[in-house]
This record gives sequence, structure tokens and C-alpha cells, in this order.
Amino acid sequence: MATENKKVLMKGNEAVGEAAIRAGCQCYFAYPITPQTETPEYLSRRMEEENLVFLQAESEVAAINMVFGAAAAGVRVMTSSSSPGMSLKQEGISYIACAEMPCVIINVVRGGPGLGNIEASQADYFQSTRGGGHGDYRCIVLAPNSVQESYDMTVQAFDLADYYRMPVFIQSDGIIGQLVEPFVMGPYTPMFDELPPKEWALTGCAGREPNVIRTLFLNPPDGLEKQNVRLYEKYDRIEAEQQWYEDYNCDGAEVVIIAYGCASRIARSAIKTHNGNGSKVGMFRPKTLWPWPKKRLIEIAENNPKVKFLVIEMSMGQMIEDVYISLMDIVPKSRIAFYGIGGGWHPTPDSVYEKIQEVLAE
Amino acid sequence: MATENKKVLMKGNEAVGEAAIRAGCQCYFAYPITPQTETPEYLSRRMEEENLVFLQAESEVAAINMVFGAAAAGVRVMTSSSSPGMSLKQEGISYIACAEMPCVIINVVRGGPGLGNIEASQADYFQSTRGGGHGDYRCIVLAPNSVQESYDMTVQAFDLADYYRMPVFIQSDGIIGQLVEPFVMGPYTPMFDELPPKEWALTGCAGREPNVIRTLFLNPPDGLEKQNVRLYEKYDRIEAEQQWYEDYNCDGAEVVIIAYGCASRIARSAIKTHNGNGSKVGMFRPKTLWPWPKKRLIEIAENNPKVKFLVIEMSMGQMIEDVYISLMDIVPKSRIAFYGIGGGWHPTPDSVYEKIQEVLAE
Amino acid sequence: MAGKETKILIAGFGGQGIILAGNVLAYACIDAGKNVCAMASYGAEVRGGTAKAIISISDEQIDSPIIETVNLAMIMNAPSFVRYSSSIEKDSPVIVNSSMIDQGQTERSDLDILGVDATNLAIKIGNIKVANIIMLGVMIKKTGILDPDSITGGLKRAFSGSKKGLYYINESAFRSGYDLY
Amino acid sequence: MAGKETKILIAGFGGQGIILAGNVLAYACIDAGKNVCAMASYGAEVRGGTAKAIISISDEQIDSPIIETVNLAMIMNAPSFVRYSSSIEKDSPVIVNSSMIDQGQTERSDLDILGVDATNLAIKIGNIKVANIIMLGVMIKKTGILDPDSITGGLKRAFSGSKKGLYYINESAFRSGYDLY
Amino acid sequence: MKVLKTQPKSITTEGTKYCPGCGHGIVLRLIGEIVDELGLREKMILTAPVGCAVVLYDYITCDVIECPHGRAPAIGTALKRVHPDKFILIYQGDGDLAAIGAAEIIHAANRGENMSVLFVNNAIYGMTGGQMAPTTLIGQKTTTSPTGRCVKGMGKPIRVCELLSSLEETKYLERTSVHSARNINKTKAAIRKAFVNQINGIGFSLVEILSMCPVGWRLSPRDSQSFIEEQMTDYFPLGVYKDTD
Amino acid sequence: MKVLKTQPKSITTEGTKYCPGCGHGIVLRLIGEIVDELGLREKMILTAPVGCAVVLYDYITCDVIECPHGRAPAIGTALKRVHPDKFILIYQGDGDLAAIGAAEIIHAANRGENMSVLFVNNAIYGMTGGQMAPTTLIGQKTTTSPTGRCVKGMGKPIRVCELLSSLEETKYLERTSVHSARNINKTKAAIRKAFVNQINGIGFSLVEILSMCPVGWRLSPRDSQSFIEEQMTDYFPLGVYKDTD
Amino acid sequence: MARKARINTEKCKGCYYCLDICPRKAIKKAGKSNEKGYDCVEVVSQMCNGCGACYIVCPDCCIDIIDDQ
Amino acid sequence: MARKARINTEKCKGCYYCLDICPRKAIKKAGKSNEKGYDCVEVVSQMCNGCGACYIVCPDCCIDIIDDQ
Ligand SMILES: Cc1ncc(C[n+]2csc(CCOP(=O)(O)OP(=O)(O)O)c2C)c(N)n1
Ligand SMILES: Cc1ncc(C[n+]2csc(CCOP(=O)(O)OP(=O)(O)O)c2C)c(N)n1
Ligand code: SF4
Ligand code: SF4
Ligand code: SF4
Ligand code: SF4
Ligand code: SF4
Ligand code: SF4
Ligand SMILES: [Mg+2]
Ligand SMILES: [Mg+2]
Repeated sequence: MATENKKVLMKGNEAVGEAAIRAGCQCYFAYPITPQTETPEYLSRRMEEENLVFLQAESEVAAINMVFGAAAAGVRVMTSSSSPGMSLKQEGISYIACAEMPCVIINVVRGGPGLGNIEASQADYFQSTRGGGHGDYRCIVLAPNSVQESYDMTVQAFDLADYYRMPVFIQSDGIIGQLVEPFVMGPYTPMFDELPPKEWALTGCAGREPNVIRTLFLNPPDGLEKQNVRLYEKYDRIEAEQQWYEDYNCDGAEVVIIAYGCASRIARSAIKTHNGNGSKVGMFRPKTLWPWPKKRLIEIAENNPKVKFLVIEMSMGQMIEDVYISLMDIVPKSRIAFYGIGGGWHPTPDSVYEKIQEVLAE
Repeated sequence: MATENKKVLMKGNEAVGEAAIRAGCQCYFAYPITPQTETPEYLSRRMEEENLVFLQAESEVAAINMVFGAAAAGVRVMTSSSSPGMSLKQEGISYIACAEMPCVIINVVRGGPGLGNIEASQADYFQSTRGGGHGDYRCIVLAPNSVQESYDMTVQAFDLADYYRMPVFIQSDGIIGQLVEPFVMGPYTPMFDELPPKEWALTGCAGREPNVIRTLFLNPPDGLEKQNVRLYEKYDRIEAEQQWYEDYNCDGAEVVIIAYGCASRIARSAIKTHNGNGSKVGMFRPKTLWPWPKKRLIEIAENNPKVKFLVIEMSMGQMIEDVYISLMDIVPKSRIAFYGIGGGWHPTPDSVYEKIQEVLAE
Repeated sequence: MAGKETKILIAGFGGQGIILAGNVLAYACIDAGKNVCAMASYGAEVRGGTAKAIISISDEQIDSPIIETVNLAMIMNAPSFVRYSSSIEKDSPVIVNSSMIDQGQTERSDLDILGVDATNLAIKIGNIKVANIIMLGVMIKKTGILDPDSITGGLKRAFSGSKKGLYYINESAFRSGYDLY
Repeated sequence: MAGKETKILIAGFGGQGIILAGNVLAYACIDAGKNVCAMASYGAEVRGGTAKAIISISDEQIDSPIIETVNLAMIMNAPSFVRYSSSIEKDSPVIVNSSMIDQGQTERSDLDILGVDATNLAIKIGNIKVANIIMLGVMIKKTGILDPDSITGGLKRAFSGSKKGLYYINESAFRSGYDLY
Repeated sequence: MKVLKTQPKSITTEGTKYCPGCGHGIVLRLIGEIVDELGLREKMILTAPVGCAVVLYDYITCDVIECPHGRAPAIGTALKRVHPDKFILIYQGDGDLAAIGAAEIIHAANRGENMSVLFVNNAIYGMTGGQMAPTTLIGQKTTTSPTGRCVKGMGKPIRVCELLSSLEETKYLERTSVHSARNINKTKAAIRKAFVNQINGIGFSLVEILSMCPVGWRLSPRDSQSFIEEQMTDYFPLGVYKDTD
Repeated sequence: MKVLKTQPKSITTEGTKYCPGCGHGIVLRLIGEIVDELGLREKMILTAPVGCAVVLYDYITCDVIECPHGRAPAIGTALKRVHPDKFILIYQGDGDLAAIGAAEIIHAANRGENMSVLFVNNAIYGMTGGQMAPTTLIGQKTTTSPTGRCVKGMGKPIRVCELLSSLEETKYLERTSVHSARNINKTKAAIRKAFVNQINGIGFSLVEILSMCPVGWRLSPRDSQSFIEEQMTDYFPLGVYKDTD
Repeated sequence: MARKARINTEKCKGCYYCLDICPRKAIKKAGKSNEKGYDCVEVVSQMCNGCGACYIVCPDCCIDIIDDQ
Repeated sequence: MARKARINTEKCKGCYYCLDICPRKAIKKAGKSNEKGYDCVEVVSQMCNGCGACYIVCPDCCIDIIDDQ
């Protein structure tokens, strides 16, 4: 019971805040928006206690640019928002990605489009994984499905950001962010033996050549192209190194559900009921939305040539495209079913159960 | 020679402006940015002449919200920008899509990410076709490859916007926008026999119930979901009705190039040289990027079971995903090659030629 | 009850300590080695109205955080009683604050309702704010979902740091509720 | 020359009427029933420096708007001559404004260079700004890519509306260039 | 029996979702009264802000557009350009107008758009649960300034009337309050003037209204009235800042 | 032979891409001189704006960050919070600061960030080829106000010093010009003061510098100097707007 | 006196602005909560002179001033 | 006089600010363009007294003031 007792109780949004502090985050900039506001509220108190920089920005646009500034200054920095606010950050994110500045960005996704509602949603998947901003770039996207993972992944996000020099997203949602669960608040254990020194940081050029953080590449004419190629070499490396996932009951399953975040928990309820009834239903849960963990999914499909897939999203269908692309030439479309709910609403264990029944019956 | 003589000479960016006026656009709001600034410059003069509303907004964020307001007021309205500016418009676009307000949005894509450069690019494909903004929504995206098409598609965009009640993009780029070509400035001929009356427009509620333009759906809890379903029913209808493309030499081709906009013209040069040398190379050019014209591509693939595809983009690879998804179960990935250049730079007829050689040799 | 999961609704006015009562339960679960998962809501983005917390307690891993119906409830004011009684499963125990609720206000006759004059008892104890904890005491006694010592542990955790001073009055509120029936 | 495409570079200082000369050519092509496609550039987002226009003329449809090398050029000042001569294909005719360009400034000996004292001639005609059109006259005469009447038509179109008053001086500038050799 | 004073006709009867004692409710009634008096209901278009007043369309029976957070002045600009003969009412909160929407209000004011802006300043982000606003007072505790706003690092509260008054095309700027009957009456007069200005083509008018947010302030409604009387009006002096008609 | 005055050491020798007669070049030299005099080069971080000064890092040898259009004050805020001991120089144009970046400068000023802002006001969007800026004069022709800016619909030019002066945490605001030697010397003194203020922890300082843009204005460099002397300074009076040290 | 205040208690949210302002102390707590759960107020009709002050301060349009002649 | 202006004509962009301001008319057009194509200026050394005005107005750091003793 010793470890049990070390558990603490927090909302997902608060756990993310505490994780940032434990990971050495020095600056946090954000603008209030439901359902993520507990993060700035929590950090306004905690960062003052720890003598760190908390600043409520005048807007999401200002917040993401403050993140750009602090990252450029060489420290760990985070921001958080929810869907409409994330849309406003897209220009800044594109700059930060191009300038290769490490930072952590939390999106507690809510119902959209527009003002939408304040319930949980997964309809910002395209925005986070395909770059809602302009130009060719990618961000690592981690998708927690519990308060424990919200905490753990936030800590890891800082390491990933520094290691690969890029923005890392935590893609949470209105349920995971609002959930109160006990979790183990482990000490910060670095993911990597060594992180690259921030030699590029802006600290005044005493004793060295000036550092310049820029994203304009006018000369030579293919200068920007070269930067893009550099970025994509990095992205290829990340795709090789960081495909995170969780398997649940996939061996010999008749149906494998593919779901992430909140939807994966709803699905697991339904699966348990099913499996209690004797069917064989498994689940493949991407923990990184980019890079998408296709290697493992392909393995599952190849090991189990008759398996059917059921993709469940709290959106009208976005991740399904990554499933199609991953399984192309391996599984025909007819064996990939989809169950999605758009607009800040969620499936239930019962509705998932029924959908599984349908797929099994096909 | 009679028609020939009716030709006028303009930059792509100017043709877009004139097209708007001829299509009955009453308001135009934008913020300067290279390489699209000729559009506001042109319209500042022309709209004053025609006694229409031209307003240089304080920012792209303000501009897109002015578009929202004018569309809600019931008139035809347009904005234009280029990549970084488009990123700033994403929140507004998500609102406009949710509120189903008709408007036309021009993106003269430049090199990214970040400030990038001011050359042509196609790296905003994801942003336009997948929704760079938050939530589930789509916009019709038309991709001209000449000044003539820039003009024609802009005119049509207004009709599509009104007919389907939604934002329609013209996805141009730094080459198409800057190109000076003669074109026929035809009179406005409506695409549809009838356009739905704008009964929802805000005009003061004299003699009718008040109109409300909103995107918040709190009650009932699934109200937003219903709005999403409504939107997706519409999107499905559009996918059925509006898949635009151009075929070039596809029958019996050994290789079919898939390219749009500026890249399609570079490719056509290369194809002509090739075909002069006796190879059979064709091209499939999507003219709508959303909905993606997959029906026709599938036909081409099915009619020609050994054909190889070569996707050419002025990006690190974005449209290729639509090709994969369209051809899944029909053509194996191994028969789909890719040639992309990111970051505000372009292929040349020669480099495309070589790439075709490679694909033929495989 | 599907599986071993206890799904508890706590509802009332903002200010009645709804979220706090939920947290005490959740903390108690940690001590008791049970799994727990709570979700609080304060109504929509527009303020005012009712506060509500749903706490799931189980010996097994808690999967879906979506709770549509509950099998135990503790209701602190009349509007919440009207609003939420339809989401309580048949035969479930329901502890209501009879100081503020007229049991006739629900049409449900298939609930196991127990009225507690909690607000008045709380005033007697000396702090109107502890009505929630009194009701918690009653609920624990009536259902046995957790042993009282874990609740005491939960109270210790909930009233720590700057709120430490409030521990004793809450502890005795809990006892008085626990000992009521 | 790949296909029948004439690819013309016009370059000089901003203010020398580079873009205008390109437009006159393009308008002339409309009249002559030829296909044409032009691309102007004013250097980068930062101002100053050289202006440049590339005009492709063909009897066939013009595909790629990307022109890397040209087969005809008209250069109005020294810096452009230095900067762009490398993109001119071997043996191509190059008309240079010898009022401002010392032909020794290029290392290319494989070009068919013809110097025209255009700026000085323009001053004589009475407007330094028509040097571009004088050079255009020379170019048309030398290459025959378009007949002079279409250029006159092009000039009419380019100098219409508010600029109508400038037509005659430009027309005579064109003539004087055309008649020079 | 004759009803002498009752809820204005243009206001819906269902009641609002505002918290007890919320100043938005008073402003709503004043709008309703003036709209009725001037007969504006059928010629007006109202912008609802993101904030506690977001569902204004549920409270008032006229054409309404719900605007993205802070952007009402841009949307209103377009509405007025399209319909110069309609009455455009811009309603904004302090987070909406003075934080995220600072650029939009300044530019609409600077362009002198012929619109009436009601700026409900409650020194807090009400809708999201009580975070610090640009107008939060020094020392005021909020959920994101838990130890009180301090000048260092957060700056002083922004005084919107004073800020806008340097822009020459602002024609009428007044700060009022709804914390007492006398001030409510003055607020009504100010709103009326802002409306009449637009009707007469005078140009940009803005009324800044200090307004109670008992829930966001964690005060009773009564104490909220006192907070305005004793603290807010000190820093935000009531009065006319510009009147050039 | 002794060199008494030459290009400042902190300025690169290659020369700039600015057009002939561009005021940015003069401001650049002044920065270089003061940076050299105060020995700031190795402790400074400069923000380059989107505008003609975007490649400032090619002209001055210090740490530089190129900011998205209008956002330098937000970026500078973060730089200063991370490195309070470093010298943060914010360089912005009039489109950058007064149009798209209006919210960011107002809030940085309001928070009283201890930074030095140089606001180069050339009444035009230079980099994009001469469009109307918020500071374009009435009647001034630009590529997007082809018949001249008019008050109706476009408003009057925004006076940034006047606008910011109502914010209490702005400590030093002065408007100067670089159209003549006398004014250049005054500009130098003002910039120096803004720099020294930051070093001394005084707080937010901004110098608005009227600056020639011959290419954007379609005027010769000489006529550009006259344009400032005769027209701009009329509407934008030179002088100190705030000085509270 | 003919003029009177009339309170729609179901709309009342119990802010007590009216109660505080009434110059004749004609408004008092009703001592019960309404359907929505708010502790509402009521008018003591005899004491009210219909001055309308309560109408002005009520944020929820609960109060009418009527002339009951 | 020992103090003199010295102009780096290759950097000169021909704005003529220096020419206009020189109190001694010691700067004149060089009558030729530099490598970059600008019509640059030159100092007539005898007339220059090194007052430095030209240095102050030059936007392109073309001018040094030297003491040639
Ligand atoms: C882009 C964006 N950012 C943030 C939010 C969240 N949000 C909703 S209301 C609000 C603040 C409201 O405060 P205020 O404008 O003062 O209005 P009040 O509720 O106090 O009347 C915020 C930040 C949002 N909806 N959209
Ligand atoms: C988001 C965004 N919008 C627009 C632009 C295009 N742009 C580049 S510079 C500029 C204006 C520059 O004007 P100003 O700030 O006055 O600087 P100047 O060039 O006059 O010194 C604009 C609009 C951009 N790069 N990014
Ligand atoms: S939170 Fe404040 S502003 Fe919002 S409704 Fe409640 S009292 Fe009014
Ligand atoms: S365009 Fe204007 S501001 Fe830009 S470099 Fe040229 S003169 Fe200077
Ligand atoms: S009308 Fe006047 S006297 Fe009557 S209750 Fe209201 S405030 Fe009191
Ligand atoms: S003012 Fe209105 S809401 Fe408040 S107590 Fe009186 S009647 Fe009720
Ligand atoms: S130093 Fe003085 S005298 Fe000499 S050239 Fe310069 S301005 Fe003229
Ligand atoms: S001021 Fe400088 S750039 Fe201008 S003419 Fe004189 S030396 Fe040349
Ligand atoms: Mg507020
Ligand atoms: Mg400028």
C-alpha cells in the first residue's frame, strides 16, 4: 500500500500544470478558456510559489508568441488552450515549428466548429497532426487517456521538445481535462540520457557569435526548401523512434477497436462487457497521434489476417485517414468500420457495444 | 479573332479581384501580404469606382470577422491573404463554416512554415482541405492553374458559396497570382438556376421573426452534434455533386501524373516533351481540392490496371494522402510515386521529366 | 449494478460543498485502495444554478468516465432533486437534505430515499457549511461503501495545508452523520 | 529553343518601365493571336534594386510558367546586365541600353549583343522614360518575333484610359527604335 | 388595473441565466427600455459577445450575431457598411473588449464607425469563472491572481474611455455604473445618447458600464454594489470623457 | 590618420537592403552608436519585425529573434521575463505596431514591461510595396488608398504616443524624426534615454520615430524629408509625451 | 395609494437589491425558495407607494409597477 | 584643416541627403554610378571642414570623418 498512499488527487488540467513544474518548466503563458482554465488557475498559484513566470496573456495570439520568446530565450515553456484558442495560435505554431523552438502546447479539445460547446471532443485531430498552420511542418502529439497519463505525458513532452527541438502537443479533451483521478506524481526522470545543449538560445552574444532565430529564408532561393528538407529528415527520424501505443486484447481478436484518449476508455468499458459475453474484441490505442504508430497496427493486421477494425472517434472522422493510409495494401477498406460522433458529444459504452455487435455481425 | 480581341491582360491576383466585382461581390476586406497584395490594391480602386465596400482591415483576424459580418448581413463578400495571414484567419473560418455563412476566401499560398518566403507553394493544402481551424468542418477548395481559371473559379466560388451556404476557397499560389496572362473576361453566368434566398440574413427583423447567427449550441447537449451531422450531410451532397478535374492524355498512359495548380502546368511541359519522345504520360488534375475528385481517379485506375501514378506537389506531400485514400484497394502504394518540393520552391519541367523517367524505369 | 462499480451523484447549490464532498470520497478511496474517478460540473459556461459531482468507485480499473445513471445519490437542495432524480437507477439509496427538500418533489417512488435534516444539524454543530459532510456520514453508514476510517483519512487530506483548521469540525460532522442512524 | 517558345527577359532599374515594356509585348501578342504569359518581379520583399519581367510567347499553349533561361533579352542598366546575363541562352540576341551599360561587364562572349544608346535617344525624343520602348522597337526589328503593327496595338492598349496622353510619344519612340537599324 | 412599468416588450419573458445580482441583467433591461422607446427593435442588429452575455439572443427579440471572442467591432463594422440604415449595437465584456479584442475596438473607434458600443466592465472574466481581466483592480483576487493583482508584472487596470479618447473619431465616451438606482438612471441616459448618436449619424459612441459580478468577485450582490461604489469608481471615475456632437 | 566618426562597430559592414534615403538606415546607425557607447551589444536581444527591417540580423551583430508580424511586444515580454538582466530592444514599424499588433503593444505597455521600443513610423507599409498604414496621413495616396486616405471610412491617422500615454505604466514616450540632422540628433538622445531607462529599471519606454520611405511614398529622398517637415510633423507633433523617471 | 410594486417571485433570484433600496421598507424576504431554488422576496403592499426604485435596480425584470385603481 | 569627410562610394545609394546638408557645399555628385548602379557622390576635400553633418544624415553609413594629420 506504500505506493498507493503516494497517490494524489487532481483534475487532469491541474495534473498537467503540476507536471510542467516538475519537468522544470520556467514559464507559462495562456489565456482563459473552458474547459482548460484549471491549468492557468492552478499554475497562477503554483508558479508564484515556485518563483517561476506565470503570465495571463491578453489573447491566445499573444500567449503563443510569448511561448516563442521564452523558448528562444532557452527555457522550458508551456501554454494551454482549447479549440477556438488553438485556432488563433496557428500562425505562431507554424513559426515555432519552423524556428525549431522546443515548447509544450496543451489543447483541451472542446466541441466545434465555431464557439461550439464546452464538452469533450476529438475534432482537432487534423489541426494538431496535419498542421493547422501554414506550410509543411509537424508537431509531436501525445494523447493521454487518464489523469496519470496527462501528468506523465506532460513531463515527457518537455523532454521530447528539447530532444527534437520542436513543439510537442498534449491533445487532451473536456473529459480527460476535467476528470479527477488519483495518480502517482512521480519525480522527474529524464527520457533521454542527454539533451542537446541549447547553444542557439538568445542570451546575449557575450563570448560567442550572435544567435539568430528566424524563419524567413529569402536567399538563396532554395534556402527555405533546404530548411524544409532538414525538418522532414528530423520528422522521419521521429517517425522511426517515437510511435507510442497501447495494445489491449489484440491477439486473436475478431474485432480490434482503434481509439485514443477519452474514446479509448469508453471503448474499453464496452469491450469488457463484450468479452464477458465470449466475443474476442481488442483495442489498439495510439498514444502518439503524430507520429502515428502504424508499425504496430500493421503487425496486428498481419498477424491476424481476418481481423476487422472499428475506428471510434469523437469527431466526424479524422484519425480514420491515418488508419486507411497505414493499412493500405494490407487490409481492405471494407474491413475498417467507423463510428464517430461530432460536435462535443461522446459515445457511450452501450452505443459502442452495439456498434461492435454490428461489426461482428457483418 | 473577335473573341481573341476581347481578351484582357491581368495578373492572376487582379483577375480574382475583377471576377469578384463581376460576380456581384459587395464587400471586400483584407490585410496586405505578399504575394497577394495586388488583389487589395486592385480592388481599392475598382470598388471605389463601383461604389462598393473596400476596407483594409487592421489585421487578418479583423478581416475574416468583417467577412463574417458582411456574409451575415446577406451580401456577397470576399477576403484574400497568403499563408501566414491564413493561419490567423482559422478561428474565424471555423466560426463561418459552423454558422454556414457564404463567402469567398483567396489564399495565394507562399513558402512556409513561419515567415518562410514569398515564392509559390502548395503547402497549405492540409490547412484548406482538412480545416486548419478547430472542429469538424469542410470548405470547398478550388485550385486554378491559370489567370483564366483564377477569374472563372472566383466567379463560380460566389455561386457555390451561396448555393451551399459555406466558405469557398480559391487556392492560388505565388506563381499563379503573379502571372500575367490574357484571358476572356466573360460576363457573369450563374452556375445554378436558382440560389436559395438568404432568409437567414440579418437585416433587422421587421415583419418577421428575429434571425440569429450563432455557433454556440449548449442545449440540448447534443445540439452541436446535430449541427455537425447537418453539416456533414451537406458535405456528402457536395462530394457527390462537385468533383472537378481535368484529364490530360490519361487513356492508355503508362504513367499518370497527379498535380494541381501551378505544379500541373510545370508537369504538362514535361509531359509534352516526353510524349514527343514516344512515351505515354498523362495527367489528372484536381480542380476541386475538396471535395477531392476521387470518382474520376478511380475510373482512370480501373480502366488502366497497370498504370503508375506520380503525384507532384510543391510541398513535402499533402495531397498524396487524398490519392492514397482514393486509390486504397484499387492501386497498391508501390504504384504511386511522389515528387515534392517544400518551402516556396518549385519543380522544373526538367526535374519532372527526370522523375517521370525514373517512374517509367521502375 | 453493472460490475462492482458504485456510481455516486452528489448535487446541490454552488457553495454547498458538493465538489468538496466528492473529493473527500475520492481521497478516502485512495486510502482504501479502491479505484476512483470523479467528474465535477458547474453547469454551463454561464454561471449560477446547480453544482454536481459524479464519483465512480470500484475495485477494478475504471474505464469509461461517462456516467449516465448512478446507483447512489446525495442531494442537497430542491432544484437538484427535481433535476437529477431521473438519472438515479431504480432502488438506489438516495440521501436527501430534508432541511431544503420536500420529498414529494420527485415522482419517483422506486428510490430508497432517506431524509436528513442536514442543514439544521450543521447549524447546530456551528457551521452551516458542514451539512455536506454530515450527509456523507449518513451515506457511508447506510451503504457501507467505504469504511469510516478511510473517510477520516479522506477528510485529513481534503483539509490539509491552509484548510487544516477546518478538519475537526468536519470530522465531528462526519461522526454525527455516521451516528445518526 | 525548346519548341516554338520565345522567352524574353526584360530587366533594369525600377522606374525604367520594365513591367510596362513587358505588358506592351503581352498586349501585342493578344492582337497577334499568339499565346503569352508574363511574370514580373521586383526583387524580394525588401525594396530597391532591380526590376525584371519575363515574357513567354508561343503559338502553342504555354505550359510551365517557370522560365529558367531565356532566348532573347533586353537589358536596361548595368547591374541587371551583370546579374542576369548568365540566364541567357547561348547565341541569343541581347539588346542592351548602351547609355548605361558597358558591354565589357559580362564575361559572356557567346551572346549576340546589340547596344542601343536608348536613354540618350529618349532624352532627345523628349522623355527619358521612353527608353524602354525605343529598345522594344530595336528588338522587334532585329528579331521579328511580332510584327510592328501588333506592337502599335499593344501600345494603344497599354496607354489607354488615364494614360492615353502618353500614347503618341511612345508610338514614336517605338518607331524610332524600329527604324534605327 | 394599469401596468405602469414592466419588463420591456423587446425582452423575452423567460428570464436570463445570469447569476443573482448580475449587472448584465440591468443593462439588458435598459437596452430593452430604450429600444422600445426609440422603436429600434425591427431595425437593429445586435452583436452578442463571447462572455456571460453570449446568449443575448435568448433574452432580446431582434436580429443577433454571436461573435468570436473580442471581434464584435470588426463584425459590427461590416454590418454597418452593408446596412448603413440599420441600427448596430455592439455589446462587449471587459475581457472581450479590452484583452483579446483590444485591436478591433481601437480600430473601429479610430475609423469612427457609426455604431453604439456598450462595454460592460465587471473587472473579471465572468463566463469562464472569475479570472483576472485587464480591468481587474489592483489587489483584487481572482482565480488567476490568487494573491491579488499587482502592478508589477500585471500592470494597472486599463481605462478604456481614457484610452480611446485620444482617437479623434470617437464622438461620445462616457463611463457609468449600475450599482445604484441613481447610476442606473444615468446609465440609461448615456445608452440612450449613444443610440441617438448613431441614429443621427454622429459616429462612434461607447458607454462603459461598471457592472456587478457577484459570482466572479466571490461577493454577495450587496457587497458587489459596495465594491463598485467604494473601490471601482475610485479607479474608474464616472463621467463623460468625450462628447462632440 | 585617425577615424573620428565611422560606422558603429556593432553594425555589419555589408550595407543594408534599404532603399536610397530610407529612414530605417539612419535609425540603424543610431542604434549602433548607442549600443557601442553603452556597451550593450553582448547583453542585448533584439526583436526584428516583419517589415522592411525584418533582416535586422543581417545589419547588426547581436542576438536577434525575427517575430511574427506585430507580435514583437509579446515576444519581448517573454524574453525580458526570462532574462531580466538582459537588454531587450523592440523594433517595430507602423503597420506592425499600430495595425496588426495594436493589442500586443498596448498590453506590453500597460504591463509596464521594462523594455525599449523603437517605433519607426513611416506612415506606410514599406515592405509590401506602399499600402495604407494606420498612420498614413489624410489625403496621402497609397496603393490601397489610390485617391488618398479620407477620414470617412478610414479614420484619422493613429497617434501612438498619445494613445499610449493614458496607460500609467508607460514611463517614457517621445516622438522624434530623422528627416534632418537636428532631428536625428534629438532622436539619438531619445533612443539613448529609452535604453538607459531600461538599464535603470525604469520601465516601458517608447520612441516613435518619423521616418522617410521614399519608395513607398513615391517621392525622392529629398522630397521625403520635406514631407515629414511640412506634413507629418503637423499631424504628429514632435516632443516628449511622457517622462516619469 | 394606487401605485404598487408587484413581484414575479418565480423570476426572483434573491439578490435583495430591491429590498435594500426600498425607501419604505416595503420589500421583505419571502422566507421560502421559489421553483428555481432562490430565496425570493415579496412586497408588503400596504407599505409600498409605487415609487419604482425597486423596478430600477432589479436585474431580472421581476418587478412591475402597477396602478390598481 | 585636418578633419575631413571620406565617402565609401560603393555603399552610397545616391539619396543626396549629405549633399543637401553640407554647409560648405563640399559634396557633389560623382557623375557616375557605382557597382550597384547608384549615382553616387564624392567629397571635394578642399572645401570640407569635417563638420560631420553629412555623417549624421547618411542612412547608409557611407561617410567617415577622419583626421588626416
Ligand atoms: C478565442 C477564445 N478565447 C477564450 C475563450 C473563453 N472565454 C469565454 S468568455 C471569456 C471571457 C469573458 O469575459 P468578459 O469579456 O469580461 O465577459 P463577462 O463574462 O465577464 O461578461 C473567455 C476568455 C473563447 N470562447 N474564445
Ligand atoms: C500575418 C502577416 N500579415 C501580413 C504580412 C505581410 N507584411 C509584411 S511587412 C508588412 C507591413 C510592414 O509595414 P510596417 O510595419 O509599417 O513596416 P515598414 O516596412 O514600413 O518598415 C506586411 C503587412 C505578414 N508577413 N504576416
Ligand atoms: S459570472 Fe458574473 S457576469 Fe457572469 S452571469 Fe454571473 S454575475 Fe453575471
Ligand atoms: S520601402 Fe520604404 S521603408 Fe522599406 S526600405 Fe524602401 S524606403 Fe525604406
Ligand atoms: S415601488 Fe418603491 S415603495 Fe414600492 S416596493 Fe418598490 S421601492 Fe418600495
Ligand atoms: S431585485 Fe429582483 S431579483 Fe433581486 S431580490 Fe428583488 S425581485 Fe428578486
Ligand atoms: S563633413 Fe561637413 S563640410 Fe565636410 S562634407 Fe560633410 S557636411 Fe560637408
Ligand atoms: S547620404 Fe550617404 S547614401 Fe546618401 S548620397 Fe550621401 S553618401 Fe550617398
Ligand atoms: Mg467581464
Ligand atoms: Mg511602415
